[in-house]
Amino acid sequence: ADDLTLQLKWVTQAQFAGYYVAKDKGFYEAENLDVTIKPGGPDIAPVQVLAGGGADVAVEWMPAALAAREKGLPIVNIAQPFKKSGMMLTCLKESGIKDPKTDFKGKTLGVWFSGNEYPFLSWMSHLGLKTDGGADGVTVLKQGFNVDPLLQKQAACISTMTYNEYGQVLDAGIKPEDLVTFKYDDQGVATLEDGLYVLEDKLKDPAMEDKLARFVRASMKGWNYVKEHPDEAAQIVIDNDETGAQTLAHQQYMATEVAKLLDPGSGELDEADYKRTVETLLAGGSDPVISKEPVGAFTHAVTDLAEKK
Amino acid sequence: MTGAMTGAISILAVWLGAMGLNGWLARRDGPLFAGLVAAIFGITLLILWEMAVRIYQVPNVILPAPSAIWSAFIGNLPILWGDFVQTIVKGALSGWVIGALAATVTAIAIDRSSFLQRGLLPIGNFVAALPIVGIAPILVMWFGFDWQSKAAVVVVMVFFPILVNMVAGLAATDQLQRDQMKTWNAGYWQSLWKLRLPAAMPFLFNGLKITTTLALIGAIVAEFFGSPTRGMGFRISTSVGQLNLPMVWAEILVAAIAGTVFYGIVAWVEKRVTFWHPSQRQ
Amino acid sequence: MPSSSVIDARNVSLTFRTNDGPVHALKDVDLTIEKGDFVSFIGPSGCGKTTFLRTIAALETPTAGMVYVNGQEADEARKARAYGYVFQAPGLYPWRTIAGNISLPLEIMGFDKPERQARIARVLELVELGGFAGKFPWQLSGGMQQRASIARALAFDADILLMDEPFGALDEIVRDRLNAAVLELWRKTGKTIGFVTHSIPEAVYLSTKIVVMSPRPGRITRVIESTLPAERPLEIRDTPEFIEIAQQVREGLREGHSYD
Amino acid sequence: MPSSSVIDARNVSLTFRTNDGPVHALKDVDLTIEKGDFVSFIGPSGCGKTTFLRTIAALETPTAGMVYVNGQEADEARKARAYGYVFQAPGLYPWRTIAGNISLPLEIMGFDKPERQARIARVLELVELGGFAGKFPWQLSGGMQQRASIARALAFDADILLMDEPFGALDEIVRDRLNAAVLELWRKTGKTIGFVTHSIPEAVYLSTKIVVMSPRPGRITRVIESTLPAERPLEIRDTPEFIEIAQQVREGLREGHSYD
Amino acid sequence: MTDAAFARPSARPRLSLGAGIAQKVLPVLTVLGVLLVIWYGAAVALNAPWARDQAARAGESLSFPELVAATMVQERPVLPAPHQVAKGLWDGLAGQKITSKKSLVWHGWITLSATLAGFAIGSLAGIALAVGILHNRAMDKSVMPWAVASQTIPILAIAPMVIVVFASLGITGILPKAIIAAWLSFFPVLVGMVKGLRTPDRMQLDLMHSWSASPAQVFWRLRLPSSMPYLFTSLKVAVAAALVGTIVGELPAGATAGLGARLLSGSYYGQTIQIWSALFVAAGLAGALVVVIGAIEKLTLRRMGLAR
Ligand SMILES: Nc1ncnc2c1ncn2[C@@H]1O[C@H](COP(=O)(O)OP(=O)(O)OP(=O)(O)O)[C@@H](O)[C@H]1O
Ligand SMILES: Nc1ncnc2c1ncn2[C@@H]1O[C@H](COP(=O)(O)OP(=O)(O)OP(=O)(O)O)[C@@H](O)[C@H]1O
Ligand SMILES: Cc1ncc(C[n+]2csc(CCO)c2C)c(N)n1
Ligand SMILES: [Mg+2]
Ligand SMILES: [Mg+2]
Repeated sequence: ADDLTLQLKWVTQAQFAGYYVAKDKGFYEAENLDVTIKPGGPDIAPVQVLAGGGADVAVEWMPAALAAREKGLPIVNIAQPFKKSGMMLTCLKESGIKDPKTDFKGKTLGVWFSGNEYPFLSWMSHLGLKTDGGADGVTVLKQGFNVDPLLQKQAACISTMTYNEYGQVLDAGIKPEDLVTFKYDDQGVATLEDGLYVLEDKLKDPAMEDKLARFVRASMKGWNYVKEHPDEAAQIVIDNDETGAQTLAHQQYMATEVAKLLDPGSGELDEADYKRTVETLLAGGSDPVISKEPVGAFTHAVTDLAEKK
Repeated sequence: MTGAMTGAISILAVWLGAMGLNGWLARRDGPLFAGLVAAIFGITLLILWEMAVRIYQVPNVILPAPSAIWSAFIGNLPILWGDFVQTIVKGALSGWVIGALAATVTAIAIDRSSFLQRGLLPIGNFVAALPIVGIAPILVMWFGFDWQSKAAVVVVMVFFPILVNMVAGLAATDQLQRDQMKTWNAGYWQSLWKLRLPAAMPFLFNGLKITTTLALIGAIVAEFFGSPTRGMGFRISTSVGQLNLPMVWAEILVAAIAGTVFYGIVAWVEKRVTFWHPSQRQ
Repeated sequence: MPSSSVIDARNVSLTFRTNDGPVHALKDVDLTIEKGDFVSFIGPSGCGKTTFLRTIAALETPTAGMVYVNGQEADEARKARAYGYVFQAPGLYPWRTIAGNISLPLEIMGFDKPERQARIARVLELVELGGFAGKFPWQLSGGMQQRASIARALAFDADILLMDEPFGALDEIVRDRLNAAVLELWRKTGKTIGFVTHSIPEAVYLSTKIVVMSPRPGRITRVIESTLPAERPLEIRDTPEFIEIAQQVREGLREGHSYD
Repeated sequence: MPSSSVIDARNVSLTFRTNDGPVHALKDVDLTIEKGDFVSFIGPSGCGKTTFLRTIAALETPTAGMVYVNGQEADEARKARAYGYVFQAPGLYPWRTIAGNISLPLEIMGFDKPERQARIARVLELVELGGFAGKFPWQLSGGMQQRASIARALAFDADILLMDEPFGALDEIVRDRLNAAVLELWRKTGKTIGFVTHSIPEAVYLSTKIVVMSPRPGRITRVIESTLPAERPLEIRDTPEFIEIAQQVREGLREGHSYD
Repeated sequence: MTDAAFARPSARPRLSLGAGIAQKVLPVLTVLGVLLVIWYGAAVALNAPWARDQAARAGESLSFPELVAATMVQERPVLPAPHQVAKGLWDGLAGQKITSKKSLVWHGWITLSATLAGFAIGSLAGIALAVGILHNRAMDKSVMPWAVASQTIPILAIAPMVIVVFASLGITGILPKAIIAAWLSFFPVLVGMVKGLRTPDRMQLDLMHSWSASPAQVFWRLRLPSSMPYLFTSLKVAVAAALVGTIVGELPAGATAGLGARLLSGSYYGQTIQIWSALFVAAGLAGALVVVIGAIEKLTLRRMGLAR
């Protein structure tokens, strides 16, 4: 079988259920692939791992990928299983925030950094809010790994994913009616999240291209399975979690929520979504995430090939 | 002959040349030469690094060349300065001072009472051995996002090494000296102040020197677990995410310079304070 | 019941436990020393002189018997700072200059600064180390270190002075002068002095009472009372009386060595 | 050009730099010692005896002048393990037993185990420490430590023996016996010995040559050749010849002390 | 040192074995008791705001006993109460098969093995460098500043890169973690040993010199023995550092297994009890390692006749 290594963006969780299912259910094997899945972590930059040769394919968010491309690292999107953005800002109702346009000023907001801050920064520049802590802007906190800042009221709002941190906030005992949420999707600043990326020169090799096509095909099969059997998928994730820290309930929640973001098709990148992402990122005001329209940042070649057979 | 081979050979040649020069220089005397030897050693490493990056075309996002790091350093001085103040001056230094004082006082308390010695030391060992990566999130939760939580992490980190050294140091007097104190019927505080503390100084400084660098690491690492949008740890993790590796290394450079200076100052003070110790008299 | 003597050792025994069996350093030692006595201890190396002096100073606790000093238990007397002690090794603190070393017990006993300086100057003069106040111990010769440590014990003027071979490392001439100085001090101040030495003439010249010890286990074999007058010029050493006492001491010592 | 003498010091000066100015420990010292000489150094405390002995042993480097040992530079001779050295303080290693301490130089010089054990037993007997092989230094009295350190220097049988006040802490009787033993050793083996002492009788009794030194700066004021025969019973100390030489030494010493 | 040879421990009677143990355990228990009380107090104080908030959201108000009770049983407390941690520990240590991924024994073992490997590499490197500094003037003058600089590199920042670089060289598993552990632990040993090896005083060195001992002999027979007190204090600091290094190395290693991964994943999901349990196991490991080294120290020093 052909070896292939996949670098995840984050730790083993249902966010990546499609890949674990494909591996566990033998979808990869059926495509004559032997896939190694490497979990990520807070300080793993998946594209860096790609550049270092530690993996063949990486799961990454598009803003970070495009930024890396502009830095001179030629990575290319080969498939985009996630169609919708799951990111949102979750605020306590008692903070009095109702409308982003007027109420953020002077508030403390929790944000993920390490390459995940781009969507937030674009949004703020859309709103015309400064992020340097001055009185006429917002105070930004580098948010740690969890939702504590909200629970401890160290921040008025924190970044959450619909499928993960939001659930944790609810789990912690806060009722949805005590919360106000702003989805990036609804604010018109959505950027594409978990896509599959490879180094550009890999695509030049037809054998590799074929291997990638088989990989994408099997992965999408996995994702479709997740959509239909979220609970089973959650169990598979639990089985693959070496830390033994995940709880089945939370992974089931996550699998269900993730399913809502999926593009059920071939995994082909929708150019309109891509355009919207690029525009959002380019419109970053004085400090845009990327400064010029990227070229060749994605390809349909792999998904096309995957659909052929 | 392949490019890689010639590359390896030229790198080796530079290394051997520099080390030869150093060996020769080291045999001369004088502080000037001492500085020179250290400098040549470092410069050689930098040249080798630059050569390796260029010859093997290491991608910038894996390992940037020293020249790229230097230009990032020069180009971002105001940011670097702000980060330095936030992390090192506010976080590391204040935490180190508090931690060192706390450890010294605890060591004395432990030493004073054999009950505490038998009760606190094992538990102290245990508590102080809590790894920072574990306590940092908790301390951030308790002390907030700003530098106070970083200082708290530093306190916990430097406490144990200084405590261990100080306890050993307080026990480092010899019987004759203690007998003398006894014949003068020196009070506890007198013999502490006039005999045990001076005798403990070489050990204390051992601990202080080790912890200078620990303090920096602690303050920087704690920022990974939540911070305002400035500070060296914040900048490093953000820049890694942005694949701005030269900036990462510029921050590391700042840390290295600060750490070396910090260590140097402590070592200098040690020389003044423990001038009488045989290790300083050679 | 404690007596009125300054030092009263009753049936003192002391056994050290070591990795290869017990060492009986002292066995049934009885001795009284009256106020103003100058007592020398003499005996073969390893016979227990240092141990006995340490026991008087409450630095060792006897395994049997009792020592009273000034009518109190020895440890009480130590706490009352009843004595100055010169150890067999100089034991100077390396981080203090010579003056600083002499100053140390004075600081501990709460003398004020001018007083300390006056005393330091005086005792340094006495042991002929005038110019060395500012030197560190490792910059002094062995004999000079020994003298510095004597100066330290003299500086705070205790009523009892215990000295363990204080002049061992000194040349004859300095030694003569220091002998005379100690004798002078003793006569003027009426101190009680316990003095370990290996020199028979020194013991005879200085003492009112010479205690001869023998080893394994350490015990007192003879106590020789000196008949010499309190006023003793150096020439006294050539008188028949002196030579007679010295002869007694020598005999006592021989007996002690008889075990081999 | 090095001479054929065993030790040849030419114009040796040595100045220590200290925190408060230079100390001139030796100034223009000239001395030759022939093979088989037994040379004693005597002089007031702090006059530079130890420093001079250390210079001969290449433990100090003179600031001016040269020392030749066995026709080589002193440091070469040191490397050739030309001498055994007894320091003024015992300097035993606290983590080794007495036997272990004596064994140390033997190990370093590569003696095999049975040989080491034989030598250790022999020298311990010589210094009368037979039963103490297994004890640690701090379990011995001061004098016993000093004897152990002498045993250590004797164990490896160097041709030159440098001893810095080896018998300072010993009682007269042991001292007499050890004096006799050293003399015996010297006569039998023809070693060259440099010996620092403060005792005039000891110097006269042992030496073929007595070097009297005076302090600040340390220099040699007299060199007295002994006319006593090589064979010296203890009673020789009562002969007029002996007393005459002792008198000369005493005068030399007085001169040295004349500075004050 | 010169005078140390004259020093003598006085003849003080030894304690009987039983009394000795009682003397050891009692103080520990007392201090533990005090700590527990403080801990419970802190747990109540820190967890109270959340309990009050929850009650307020539900429109209730809590009496003090109710409040205390509420602070003891939260699922994600700010500070878990001791019995919660104890339960977490018990579940993790004894409640699982030790091969289970939920077993703290399993994670602890993974961390311990990397720690020991790193500690061994690190302390050997530290000693080797110290020896080099002692015997080679070029090293004496050049190594120390760079060793210091090396320690100021924030290891957590470059650990991912180290792992990436090693992975691209095909080195995975325990070794990268062990190297990070070694990186942190060599420094205390280096500093301590440089000091310790320079501790012998002039007379002791002169003796060696007078015997024309080779540098190796001076090292083995004088410098090394007299550096022992320094060595052991350094080693104690170094094992603790090695453990920290391993845990740091486990974070970016893809957070798969080990106490570090456990801590981190506990963090992601705000499971304070899991964090604290892992933390206690880690601290227990470090504590045990320190105790083991302490015991070796006692044994060695006693055999050397140096222990008092
Ligand atoms: N390391 C040193 N630094 C500074 N001065 C020193 C040092 N060693 C010795 N001296 C000085 O050199 C002089 C000679 O010292 P040395 O030890 O040779 O005397 P000595 O004749 O052996 O005396 P003693 O009989 O008391 O042992 C003294 O004044 C001493 O203070
Ligand atoms: N701490 C100790 N542990 C074991 N034995 C000891 C200890 N201290 C002394 N001894 C032993 O006790 C005996 C008496 O020792 P002490 O020091 O009193 O002799 P000393 O008469 O002062 O001899 P010197 O004239 O040589 O100084 C010796 O045999 C010695 O070995
Ligand atoms: C410190 C830190 N926190 C969050 C993220 C962002 N992130 C990456 S994947 C993912 C999915 C859901 O958990 C999220 C939120 C990060 N990179 N680093
Ligand atoms: Mg004695
Ligand atoms: Mg001398």
